[in-house]
Amino acid sequence: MEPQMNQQLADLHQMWRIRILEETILQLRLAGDVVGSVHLENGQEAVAVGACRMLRRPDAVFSTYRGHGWALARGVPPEKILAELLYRQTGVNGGRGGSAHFSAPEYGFYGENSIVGAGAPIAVGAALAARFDGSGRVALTVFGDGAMNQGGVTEAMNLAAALDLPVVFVCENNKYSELTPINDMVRNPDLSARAHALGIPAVRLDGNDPAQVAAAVGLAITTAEHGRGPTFIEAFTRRITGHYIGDAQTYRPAGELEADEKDEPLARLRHLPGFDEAERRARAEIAAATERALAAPLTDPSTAREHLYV
Amino acid sequence: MEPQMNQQLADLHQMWRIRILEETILQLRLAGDVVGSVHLENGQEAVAVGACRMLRRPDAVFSTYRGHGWALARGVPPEKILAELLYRQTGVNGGRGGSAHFSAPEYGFYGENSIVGAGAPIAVGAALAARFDGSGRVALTVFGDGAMNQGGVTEAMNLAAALDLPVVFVCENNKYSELTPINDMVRNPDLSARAHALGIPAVRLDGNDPAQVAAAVGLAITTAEHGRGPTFIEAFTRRITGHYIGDAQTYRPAGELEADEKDEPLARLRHLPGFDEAERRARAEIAAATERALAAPLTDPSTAREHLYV
Amino acid sequence: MSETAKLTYGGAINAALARCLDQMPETLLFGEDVALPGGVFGVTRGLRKAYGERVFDTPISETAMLGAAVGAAMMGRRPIVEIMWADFMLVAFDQIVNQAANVRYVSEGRLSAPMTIRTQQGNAPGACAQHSQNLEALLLHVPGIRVAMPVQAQDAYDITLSAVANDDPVVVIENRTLYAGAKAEVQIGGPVAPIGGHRLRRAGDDVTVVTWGAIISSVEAAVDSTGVSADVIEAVWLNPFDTEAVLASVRRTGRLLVVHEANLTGGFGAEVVARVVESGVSLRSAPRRVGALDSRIPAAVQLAQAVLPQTSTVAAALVEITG
Amino acid sequence: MSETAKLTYGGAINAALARCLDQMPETLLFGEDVALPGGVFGVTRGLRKAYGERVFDTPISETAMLGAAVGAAMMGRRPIVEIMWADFMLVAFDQIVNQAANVRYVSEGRLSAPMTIRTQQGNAPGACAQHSQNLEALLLHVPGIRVAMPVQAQDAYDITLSAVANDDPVVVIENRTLYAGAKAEVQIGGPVAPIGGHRLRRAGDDVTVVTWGAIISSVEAAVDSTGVSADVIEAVWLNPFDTEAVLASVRRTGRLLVVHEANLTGGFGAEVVARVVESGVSLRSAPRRVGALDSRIPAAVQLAQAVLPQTSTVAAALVEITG
Ligand SMILES: Cc1ncc(C[n+]2csc(CCOP(=O)(O)OP(=O)(O)O)c2C)c(N)n1
Ligand SMILES: Cc1ncc(C[n+]2csc(CCOP(=O)(O)OP(=O)(O)O)c2C)c(N)n1
Ligand SMILES: [Mg+2]
Ligand SMILES: [Mg+2]
Repeated sequence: MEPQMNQQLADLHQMWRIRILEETILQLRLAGDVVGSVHLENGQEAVAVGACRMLRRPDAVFSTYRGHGWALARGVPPEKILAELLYRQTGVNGGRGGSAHFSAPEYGFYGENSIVGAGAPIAVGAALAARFDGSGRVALTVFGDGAMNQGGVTEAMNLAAALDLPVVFVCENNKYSELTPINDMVRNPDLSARAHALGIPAVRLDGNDPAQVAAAVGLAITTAEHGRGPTFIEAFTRRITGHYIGDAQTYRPAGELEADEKDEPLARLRHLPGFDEAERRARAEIAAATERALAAPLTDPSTAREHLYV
Repeated sequence: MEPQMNQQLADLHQMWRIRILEETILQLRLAGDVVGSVHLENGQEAVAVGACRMLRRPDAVFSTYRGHGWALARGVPPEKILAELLYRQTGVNGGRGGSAHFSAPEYGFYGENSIVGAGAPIAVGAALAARFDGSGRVALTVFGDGAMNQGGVTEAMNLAAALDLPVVFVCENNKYSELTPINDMVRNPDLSARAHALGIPAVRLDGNDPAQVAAAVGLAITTAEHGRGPTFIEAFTRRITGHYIGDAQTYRPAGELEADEKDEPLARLRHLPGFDEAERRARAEIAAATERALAAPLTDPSTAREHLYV
Repeated sequence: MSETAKLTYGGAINAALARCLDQMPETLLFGEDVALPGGVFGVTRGLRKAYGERVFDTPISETAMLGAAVGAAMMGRRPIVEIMWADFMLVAFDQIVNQAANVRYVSEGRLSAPMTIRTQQGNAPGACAQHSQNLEALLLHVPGIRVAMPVQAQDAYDITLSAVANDDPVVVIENRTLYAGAKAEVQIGGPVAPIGGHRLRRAGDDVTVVTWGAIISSVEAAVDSTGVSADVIEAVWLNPFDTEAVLASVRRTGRLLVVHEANLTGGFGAEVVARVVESGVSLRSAPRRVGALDSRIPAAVQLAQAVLPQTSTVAAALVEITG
Repeated sequence: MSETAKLTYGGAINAALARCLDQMPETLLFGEDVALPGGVFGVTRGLRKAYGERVFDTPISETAMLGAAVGAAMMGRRPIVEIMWADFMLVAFDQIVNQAANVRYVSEGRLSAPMTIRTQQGNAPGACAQHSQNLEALLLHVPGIRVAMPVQAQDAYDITLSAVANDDPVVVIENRTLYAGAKAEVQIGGPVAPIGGHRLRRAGDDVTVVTWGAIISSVEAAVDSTGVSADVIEAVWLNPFDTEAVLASVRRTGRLLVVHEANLTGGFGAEVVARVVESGVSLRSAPRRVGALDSRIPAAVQLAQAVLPQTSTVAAALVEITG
C-alpha cells in the first residue's frame, strides 16, 4: 500500500474506535450503567482523528464535554475512559470527572470542559507556559460553533494573538448549538472571519476529512513552532446523534439527518478495502475494554473528600 | 453664515462647554471639593458632540466612566453634573453615582459604567426594548479601544447583529487603555474588523472632527431605522490629560502629547472667528453652574438606605 | 379568575410564564434554546408559538443576555431571561452584581430593572462538577437582588408570577430534578402575591427546621421517619427572608436546624443561624447546620452521595439536636 | 537570610513579588498595566525591568487572564495574576469557581492549579458602587480556593509568599487604601510559612473580636477608645480559617463580636458566628456582627459613611456586648 492509503486506513481505524466507543457508551447509558449527561460525537470523529495524529507528545488538548473521542484519539485507553464514565477506580479520574469533565494529562489530554468556551483561555495558558518551560508544547483547544459567541473565546484568541502564543483553536462547526442552528444566532456565518479580524490565520475546511484537518493542524503546529502564534481552524462537520441522549432532534429540517448520515466520515470510507476489518478490530478492542471497565470496582466513596487541596 | 459654518460654531461651543466642564472638575478635584476617581475626556470632545447632535429624544446613550461630556452633550445641565460630583442633593443622582457611574435618563443619558465593556450589552437591551415599545429608540454605546478586548463587547455586538437591533457601537480609540497602548494588546490594530467579521457595517474615522462623527452616527441611525440593525464606528481621538487625575503619562513616547495637543478638536478650530466668544460663553455658563452646584446642600446621609428596592 | 389544573412543577412554571406573557405585554422571554426548541427541559414549550417574537432564542452569550435584560428592563420592558444552569451565571456574574443590582440604588430611583432571571441548580446523578453547584448564597450576599427558590408546583407558579411582577431584579432558582415530577393540583389565575413569605411544611414543637430547595424532600422524610416534632419552615423566598417567622418558631421550640444542599462554609445557613442567635432568643441546644461537605461535587454517584446531605444525615441531626 | 527593610504595604508586596520571581523561576506575573507601567497603584513597579518577559501586560480580558493562569498553572508554572479591583473578578468568575477550583479535585489530584490571584477591594472616598465592594464572602463559599486578606506590611509580605508557594489557587485580597501608607519595619528573606493562621492584634478578657481587612484600624481604635478588654483576632487567612483560635478565645471571653467591611447579610461574619455557636461554647451574651448595611455603596462620601461600618459603630457594639 502507498503511504497515503496506510494513513487513510489508520484514520479509518481510529474513527471506528471512536464510533464504537460512543456507541458503547450509548448502550451503557440506555442500560443505566452510565447515568446523567452524555454528549456523543458520532459523525464528528474525523476532526479529532485528523488533529490528534499530528500532535506530538508535549502537546496539550483541551476539549469540551463532547470529548470522549478526543481523549481516545489522544491515546487514552478506552478502558480508562469507560471506567471513568462508570465511576470505577480505574477511570482516569476515579469517576470524579465523569463523561463531561474528565482529564488524562499523562496522555496530553488536559481535559474536557462543561462550560461553553471556558477551555479556550485555559489552553492559552498552557501555551503561555510553553514559552517558558522549554517543552515545545502546542496547545490545541476544540469547541463548537456556538462557543464562538461566548465572550471568553474572543478574549482567548486575542490574548494568544497579542502574545504570539502556540495555540490551535479548532472550531467544530456542526451547525447546531444544542437545539439551535448557529446561523440563526449570527449574522455572518463565516466564523473564521472573527479570527482573521484578530490577526489570526484562519482556515475553513471539511471536518469530515481527517486528511484536511491533519494538514491544517500540521501547518498550525509549524506556525506555532516558528513563534508565529495561533491558528484558527473552522472544521465543518455534523453530529449524527442528538446533542444529549434523548434529544429527538425535532429541530432538524426534513432530510438533513439522512444527508448527514451519507456524508459522515465513516460512510465516506465504506468503499475502502479495510473498512470491515477496521470495524472488527475496533469492536473487539472496545468490547474487551468495556468488560474490564465493568469488572473494575467502583471508586470507594470514603475517598470523596480527598484531593480538594494539596 | 452658511449652515455648515453655523454647525461648526455650534459644535465648537459644545466642545468648549465640555472642555471647561472638565477643567472645572479638575480644579474641584485638585481643591478637594471633588474626591476619588475622576476620568476626564479632554481632547475627545468631538466624538460626544458629533454623535449627540444627531441623536433624537428617545435615543439612549450608554457611556463609560469617561462620560461627563457625553452627558453634557446629551443635554444634562452642567449644574446637575457638577452637583452630582459634589454629592449634592441637586446632582442627577444625589451623589450616589458620582463621577464614574451617574445617569440622567430624563435626558436620554442612561448612564456611565465603570466596568469596562459592561455598557454594551445593556445598550443592546435598550435597543431590544425599542423593538417592542414603539419608541423608535436607537441605543448608542460608547467605549474605549481597550474595551474591545472584553468578551462581553463581542457578545453584545453579535447579539445586536443576530437580532438586527438598533444599536450604534462607538469605539473611542484613544490609543491607550489606562497606561497601556492598545497596539501592544492586539495583533490587528484595525478594531473595526471585528465588527465587520460579525456582519456589522463598520467605519473608521477621525474622531476629532465632529462632522465626521455626526455623519457616521446619522447613517447609523438611518440604518437602524430601516431595521438593518447595528453599526460600528471606530473614532480615532486622543485624550490630552491622564487616564486618571494624577496620571503623569510617563508611558507616552516623547513628543506624542505635544502632537496630540496640536491636533485636538479645539486646537483645530482656533482659526474660527467665533472661537473666543464660544469659550467665553461656555466659561460663563460653567462658572455659574459651579457656583450653584457648590451652594446646593449635600445630600442628607439619612437617605443613604433609600432606593435599594422598590 | 382562579381555577385549578393538574400540573407538574415544570408545567406550573410554563403556565405562569404563559400568564405573564399574556397579561403583561411588556414581558419578554429569552435564553438559549427557550423559544423554538421550548427549552432543554421543555419548560418553555409552546410559548414562542403562542406569543411570537417576544419569546426568542439567544446565542450562548450569558453576558449579552443578562446585559440585554438589564437594558430592556431599564426601558420599561419586563424581561424574563433563562440561565440554563446556575453554574453558567458565573461567566456573566458582573451583569447581575455590578449592573442589575445597582440600577435602582445608584440612580436614586430614577431607573429600575424589573427583570427576572430563571435558572435551575443542584446535583442530579451523574452531573459533573460544573453542573452541580448550589449557588444561592452568592446571590444572597448581593444587596439589590431578590431571590426565590420554589419547590412545589404551586409555589413555582405563584413565585414566577410574583417575581415577574416585581419591579426589581429577581432570581428564581428552580431545580431540574423537579420539572418532570408528579402532577399536582395547582391554583391558577388567582391574584399575584407580593414577593416574600415562607411555607410551613410541618408543624411541631421540639425543633425549628429551616430549609429551602429540593432537599426539603429529605427533610420531610427525615422528620417523618424520626417522628421528631418539628416546625419545618421552607424559605421559598430567601431575599426577602422571613426572619420573623423563624424567630417566632425558635422562640417556641428553642432549637434550630438549618438544612441546605449547598456546601456549609459560607452558605446561607450561617446567616440564618447568626440571625437567630443574634436575636438573643434562648436556645435549649446549640443550633446546627446540615449541608454539603466543603468539596467540589464529583460526577460519580457514589462519591456525590458521600458529599451531599442525605436523608439519613438530616435524620441524625434531628435526633441529636432534640435528644 | 532574613533582614529587615522599611516598607510600605505596597512596597512589602512588591518585595515579596520580587522574591517570588527571583527564587521561583516558574513564577509569572501578569495583569492589566502591571508590567511596563508598574501597576496603577505602583505595586509592581520595577518588576518587568528586573525579571523581563515573565512579567507582562495583558489586554482588558479578565476571563482570558484568569483562564491563562489556570492553564499555565496546570502545566507547572506558578502564575500570579492581578485583578485590578475585586469587583472586576465578576466578569470572569467562572474561571475561578468553575475552573481553578475544580482542577485538583476533579482530576483526582493528577492536575493542580498553583496560581495566585492578587486583587484589592473596599471603599475609598468617592469610589463608585462598582469599585467599592468587599467580595470575600463570595470566594469563601467556594471549596477549592484559598483566601487571605493581609493588612499589615509584614503580613502582606509573608502572605504573598505563602500564597505563591502554595500549590492551590489562592486569592490574596489587598486594600488600595493601604498601599501608600506609612512605612514599617518588615522582616524580609525569612522562611516561607505555610498558609493559614491568624494574628492576635489585642489581647483581652471580656470579648473576642474577630475581624479582617482594612477595617481592623477601626476595630483597634474602638477597642482603644472604649477601653474594653478585647481579644482582637485578625483572620489574615480566611480559608483556611482558624476556627480553633476563635473558639479558644471565646471559651475564655464568653462573648463574640465579628466586624467586617462587607455588608452583613451572607457575609463571612455569619459563618464565624455559626461556627462558634454550633460548637456549643457557652456565651455570656448574644454574639454580634458589625458590617456594612445591606446596600449598594454610594459614591457620595457622606452617604457611604452612613452605609459602611465606622469606628463609632464598632465602639457602640463593644460597649453594648460587654455592658
Ligand atoms: C456558559 C455556558 N452556557 C450554556 C451552556 C449549555 N450548553 C451546553 S452545550 C451547549 C451548546 C454548545 O454548542 P456548540 O458550541 O456548537 O458545541 P456542540 O455541542 O455543537 O459541539 C450549550 C448552550 C454551557 N454548558 N455553558
Ligand atoms: C472589567 C474591568 N477591567 C478593568 C478595569 C480597569 N480599567 C478602567 S478604565 C481601563 C482602561 C480602559 O481603556 P479603554 O477601553 O481604551 O477606554 P479609555 O479609558 O481609553 O477611554 C481599565 C483597564 C475596569 N474598570 N473594568
Ligand atoms: Mg455546535
Ligand atoms: Mg482607550
